[in-house]
Amino acid sequence: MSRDTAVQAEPAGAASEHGKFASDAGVQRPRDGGDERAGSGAASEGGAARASVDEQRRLYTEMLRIRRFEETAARAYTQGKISGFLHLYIGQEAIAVATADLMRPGDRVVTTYRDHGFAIALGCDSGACMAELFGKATGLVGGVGGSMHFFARDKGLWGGYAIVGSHVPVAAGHAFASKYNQDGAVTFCFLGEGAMHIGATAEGMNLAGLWKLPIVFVIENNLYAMGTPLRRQSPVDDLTTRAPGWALDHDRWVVDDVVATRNRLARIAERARNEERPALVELLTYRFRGHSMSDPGKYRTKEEVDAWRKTDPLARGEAELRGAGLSDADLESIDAAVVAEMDAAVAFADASPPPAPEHRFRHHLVEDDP
Amino acid sequence: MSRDTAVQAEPAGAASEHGKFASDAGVQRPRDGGDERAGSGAASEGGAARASVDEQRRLYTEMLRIRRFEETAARAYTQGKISGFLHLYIGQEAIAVATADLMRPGDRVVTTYRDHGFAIALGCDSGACMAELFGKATGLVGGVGGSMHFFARDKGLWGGYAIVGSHVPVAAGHAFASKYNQDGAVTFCFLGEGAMHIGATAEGMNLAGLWKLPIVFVIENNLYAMGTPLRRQSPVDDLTTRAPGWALDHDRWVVDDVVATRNRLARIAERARNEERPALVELLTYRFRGHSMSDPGKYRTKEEVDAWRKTDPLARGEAELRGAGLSDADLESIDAAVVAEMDAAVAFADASPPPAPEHRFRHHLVEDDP
Amino acid sequence: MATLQIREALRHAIDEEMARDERVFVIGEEVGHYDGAYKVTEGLLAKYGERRVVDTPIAEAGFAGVGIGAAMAGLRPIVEFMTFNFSAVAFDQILNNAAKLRQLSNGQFTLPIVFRGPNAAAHMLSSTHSQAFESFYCGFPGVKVVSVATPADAKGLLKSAIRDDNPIIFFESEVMYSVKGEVPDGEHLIPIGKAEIKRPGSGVTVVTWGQGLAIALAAAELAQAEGLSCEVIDLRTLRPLDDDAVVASVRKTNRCVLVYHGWPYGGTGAEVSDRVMRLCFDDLDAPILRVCYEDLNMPYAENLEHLVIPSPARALEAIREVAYRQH
Amino acid sequence: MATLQIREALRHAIDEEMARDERVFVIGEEVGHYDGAYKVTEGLLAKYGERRVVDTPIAEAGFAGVGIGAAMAGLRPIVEFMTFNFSAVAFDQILNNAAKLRQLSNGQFTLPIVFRGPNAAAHMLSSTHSQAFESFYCGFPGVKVVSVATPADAKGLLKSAIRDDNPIIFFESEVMYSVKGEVPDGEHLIPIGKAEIKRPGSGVTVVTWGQGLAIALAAAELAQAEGLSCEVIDLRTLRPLDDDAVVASVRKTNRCVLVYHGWPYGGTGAEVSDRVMRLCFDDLDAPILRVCYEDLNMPYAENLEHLVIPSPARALEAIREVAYRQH
Ligand SMILES: Cc1ncc(C[n+]2csc(CCOP(=O)(O)OP(=O)(O)O)c2C)c(N)n1
Ligand SMILES: Cc1ncc(C[n+]2csc(CCOP(=O)(O)OP(=O)(O)O)c2C)c(N)n1
Ligand SMILES: [Mg+2]
Ligand SMILES: [Mg+2]
Repeated sequence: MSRDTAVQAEPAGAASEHGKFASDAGVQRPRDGGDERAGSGAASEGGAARASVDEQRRLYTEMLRIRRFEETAARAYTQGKISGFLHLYIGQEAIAVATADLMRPGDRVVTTYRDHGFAIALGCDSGACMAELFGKATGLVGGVGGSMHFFARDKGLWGGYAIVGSHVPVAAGHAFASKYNQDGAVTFCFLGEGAMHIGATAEGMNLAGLWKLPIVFVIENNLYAMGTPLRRQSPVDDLTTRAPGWALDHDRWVVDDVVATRNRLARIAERARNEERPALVELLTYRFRGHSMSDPGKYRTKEEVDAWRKTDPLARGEAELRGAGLSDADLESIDAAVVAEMDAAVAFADASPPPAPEHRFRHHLVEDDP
Repeated sequence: MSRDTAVQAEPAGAASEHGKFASDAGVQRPRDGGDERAGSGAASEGGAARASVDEQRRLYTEMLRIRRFEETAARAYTQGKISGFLHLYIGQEAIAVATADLMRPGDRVVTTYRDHGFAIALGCDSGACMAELFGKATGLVGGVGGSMHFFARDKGLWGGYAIVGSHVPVAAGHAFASKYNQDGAVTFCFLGEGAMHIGATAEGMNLAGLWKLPIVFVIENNLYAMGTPLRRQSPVDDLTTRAPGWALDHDRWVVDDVVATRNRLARIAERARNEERPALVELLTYRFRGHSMSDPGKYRTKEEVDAWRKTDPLARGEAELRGAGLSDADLESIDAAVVAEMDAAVAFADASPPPAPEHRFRHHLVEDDP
Repeated sequence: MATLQIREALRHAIDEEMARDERVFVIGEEVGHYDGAYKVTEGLLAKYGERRVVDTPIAEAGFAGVGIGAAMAGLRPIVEFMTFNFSAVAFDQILNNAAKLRQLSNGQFTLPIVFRGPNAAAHMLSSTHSQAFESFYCGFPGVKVVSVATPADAKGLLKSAIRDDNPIIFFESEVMYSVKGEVPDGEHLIPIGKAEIKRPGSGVTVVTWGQGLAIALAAAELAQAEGLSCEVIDLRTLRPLDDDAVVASVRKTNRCVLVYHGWPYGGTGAEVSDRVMRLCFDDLDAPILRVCYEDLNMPYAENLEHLVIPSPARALEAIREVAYRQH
Repeated sequence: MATLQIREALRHAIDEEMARDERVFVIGEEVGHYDGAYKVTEGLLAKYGERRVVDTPIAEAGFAGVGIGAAMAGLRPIVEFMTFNFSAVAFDQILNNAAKLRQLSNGQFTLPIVFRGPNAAAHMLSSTHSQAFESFYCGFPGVKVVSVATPADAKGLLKSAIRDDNPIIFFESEVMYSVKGEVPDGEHLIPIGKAEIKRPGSGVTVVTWGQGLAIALAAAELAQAEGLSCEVIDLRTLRPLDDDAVVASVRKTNRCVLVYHGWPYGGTGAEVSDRVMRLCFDDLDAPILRVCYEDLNMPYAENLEHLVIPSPARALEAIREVAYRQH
């Protein structure tokens, strides 16, 4: 299914009922099955069934690449090859993959410190990504940024930002420039649900709504900000209740399917691009690891984690490929290639030199550059 | 009518229809007559008719005291007796008077730099207020704060603040302390509609909603932030559309009547006090003068100003007193007393000494005090 | 040479650069329809339209961030803070985004952005509205900081700032917008990073900037009447500092006084003092003295405000002291 | 004497003061259910409950403001910033509310509030998470600023800070929370405003604070091996500065080096330098030198980070230089 194919989900902006998304029970989990509205809409629009097997395989492989990259990085972290903060994207991969797949040339992604997944999905070299984590000269940003600050302008990755919420006005600025230049680009600004309660976010969203900027704000609601569940962050469970106050289109679903998520998000993006309708989208998702490597995640029950494993889009992708006829061997060979890629990434990062000492003086001011 | 009498307006939180309040026409004006919803509700609940003549006279006199105080200050400003910024409250008096009248002992008002009206309404000595504007030792805060920073703790005035929005979390902190101490007090936090788009406001309101603090946020929507009309501040005309996102009760009306405004606000306050229901109230009002003394207000048409004069609660108060049988002479004698008070305030301020030079060292740290 | 107010000089700079480069735009509160809170941008909306003269709501972090994002995308924003006091709510945007994104992105993004507006005390605005912010913004790498005190400098340095590819913090003053002076005709650019001797002298070096200049010049005049010659150096750029200009003067005079609007603890004043101490250690005949705000929140009352803000008399005292003149 | 980690010493201070005074409460991100991002507040929620150990959303301006408002109402908040880097978004609340409301209200309101958390570089957190904020917060009146480097100081000064009726900015360090040391038993209070000689010596005065202390002590050890005796003074309180302690030492040694985590331009380091220059002008035999961060955004890569952060070797060099020792 090409990214241009019309999709049939109900209109975004009307989809959300502002209902409670069971988070008040103490255990945060996806709404009990049966309610299609709560899911990506895969079933209602035929979802994955409308993607070709090739496409499914491609998207599945992309998600798997992220997962394996993250697992590999986690291992390297415990081996002491990576330091500082390392925030893994495991469980949320479908969002980056869906976004990368629907983006048009010139579109931009702005995201948080949880940024590796976007880099991989957008086509950054996994070796350069790993080398960045290792603090090497060959890293995506030369070893000066580390995990939280991946930038790849040519791939559309306009950066990973580490002060919660502060990137939201900056992303609005990217969209402002698009409107100023009439360049037709859409900016996708990702933020955690924890970033919905800080001032910069509110300011950026109001400006986007006021100026009708070509931007889609996507909340990756993984239900926790570090150890703080949504119910201790905000008195509302449905964060799209804030959209009308800024005149933003809105939509909200559980990310259980990469194809449906892509399609539903694509339509919202095209309205932002063509109809001056910026949007706020809330994607319910889950991170299977702790907030960062130092977080044991004791604030969650095994029960809760297991409930979310059932809707893991990667597992679903695998099941669908099997359903479409792929064998164990087929899947193993996909995985083997991905694992080999990540092994090579580590080897590359290991073999790379650290930044030259003079590199620390570079890039502060333009005149610092040689 | 005592402040305890139940009022019959429709429930706050349900009253607002999030309708457009004609501001997209270029001319900002009250909704054309006939729609009671848009007004304070005076007609629907019997309004002023249910206040005794004594009470009406008292509230009218309070409003008049503020107006005359402001006019007197404006004159003193042009005479060079007052300097810095001077933001007048002319047109908005009913809000301060209504609030002061419904407050219970221990309740607090936190407001902006447009703060004289609250000081007068809360019973601060008009001489001390004028002396503050004159920068005198006898001023409300000893001449160190000036127009923008009136404080009178014993009267419930917990301050005038001059960084837009920054007082909103502080006011939430006052309410937090009330909840912590179970002191039964309500904090009334006033802000301009221009303060609804800055981060601190959003943060403070979310915290208040999250923690169910005993606070009522009151937007004094006078349609302009300096020269910027609401339509260039925000994509929504009804700012209470933001309340659901923070789980705040909400209500919204045109302030054309002091009694009705008091009654409607009182009920909201009691819910904040007794039922853990913080609220966001939007009061449509108008300032007849410029933003501050240096603003000629060229961004408004005479037409628009005239339209608002028709709903000036002070004029309405006067008309109702006449209707209740007060003569020209009665009204003139009220005014004469008020004018005399303000003349005395000026005389007091004139005669007062400037702060002692050492006073500038005081009150930074507790050990600075003698 | 035309005689212009500082406000006009600034306006001409913006106007010329907007005419020259389509990517330059102005954004801030009241910059457009209101023609600027202090009329610096007067007439620009009429000339360039809403696309390039952008009124904002009160949301300093928001519109500073929008400026930063727009700069990353290749535009050249001029962000007006109505006064720098209000930049306190945008502090994070300047510290963590404007000053860092070029380095964090390893040079992938460049941020040609100017943050400008009036700074420090005006007249009787009390403590939240009377603060000098250069000491905060000079304190970290990744930005340049400019402070202007004459119409010619205002125009020449603002034009250079707009053309500079780095984030620039550009300080003006409410009470100086109407100050008049000659401004060279035609293309007038002053390089960032160069101090200027505003009054040559031989006895005491007086280093100053911004609102300090008028005080320093007045004090120099008073000193001259007492037979004490002062060399007044206007730093103009506060980061990077023009060490050479200051050092050359102090090597000659062996004495140094600083005169500026701002708090005494740390900041730009202490930095200049430290550098002079270090670079001219063997040349100094007296301790370096700083004449600035008293270490107090600015009071509203006029008599108190006058005591807190440095005066020519206080500057003269310091000049006498470093020259070991008793009076 | 008990041997405690700094994190434990801080926790004991908070615990004792919460037990002593019902008005004391803790507020911040992850302070309660998560037991503190760095476990300083571990166990306090269990002991004192949600009323007095308050988890917040990510809203530093919001909860700093709530703390300020609560303090005005008579409570005694301890506001934790997960790290001081995140206080950048609350800068206005500290500058314009915490530091000013007592004076603006002419003493009607008093603000007994502590803002605390780790400060400056930890390890490989790159530029937005490796900043030393004391230079910003020391720069204005209305607050006191404390920085602790040992368990005993951590406990004694935090207890004093909580009992102090003024707004206090209290700096700790991520990389020092596990540092152990002896802490006196029983009621242990250290007065705010007093520096301490952490190593007596005679040849060079080394002034330091916070993470600088370990570097300074290591450098003093290296210098001793070369026959150079250093007196290491830990300022502990950065505002107000204990001039007397520093001056007394420099009058004796005639030489001064500063060692600290923080940028070189301005700030606390330049302020100390300026005061020593002024107050010990005739005593100084060499320029005062400062050993601190290079004037750069902190890079992630370990080798680069090591170059930017001051090391004992760099401190030793400066010590040699002020002692005019060639190597
Ligand atoms: C202003 C600010 N405050 C605190 C932090 C520390 N911090 C980093 S990530 C995080 C949690 C963010 O949660 P959320 O927005 O939900 O994103 P997630 O990590 O779940 O993807 C916190 C508190 C920060 N980086 N910036
Ligand atoms: C953070 C901040 N930005 C800008 C200003 C300058 N300023 C003072 S009042 C004002 C307009 C406020 O409008 P509104 O909130 O509607 O209140 P009103 O004056 O109409 O009562 C502005 C822009 C300020 N004081 N603080
Ligand atoms: Mg989250
Ligand atoms: Mg207004």
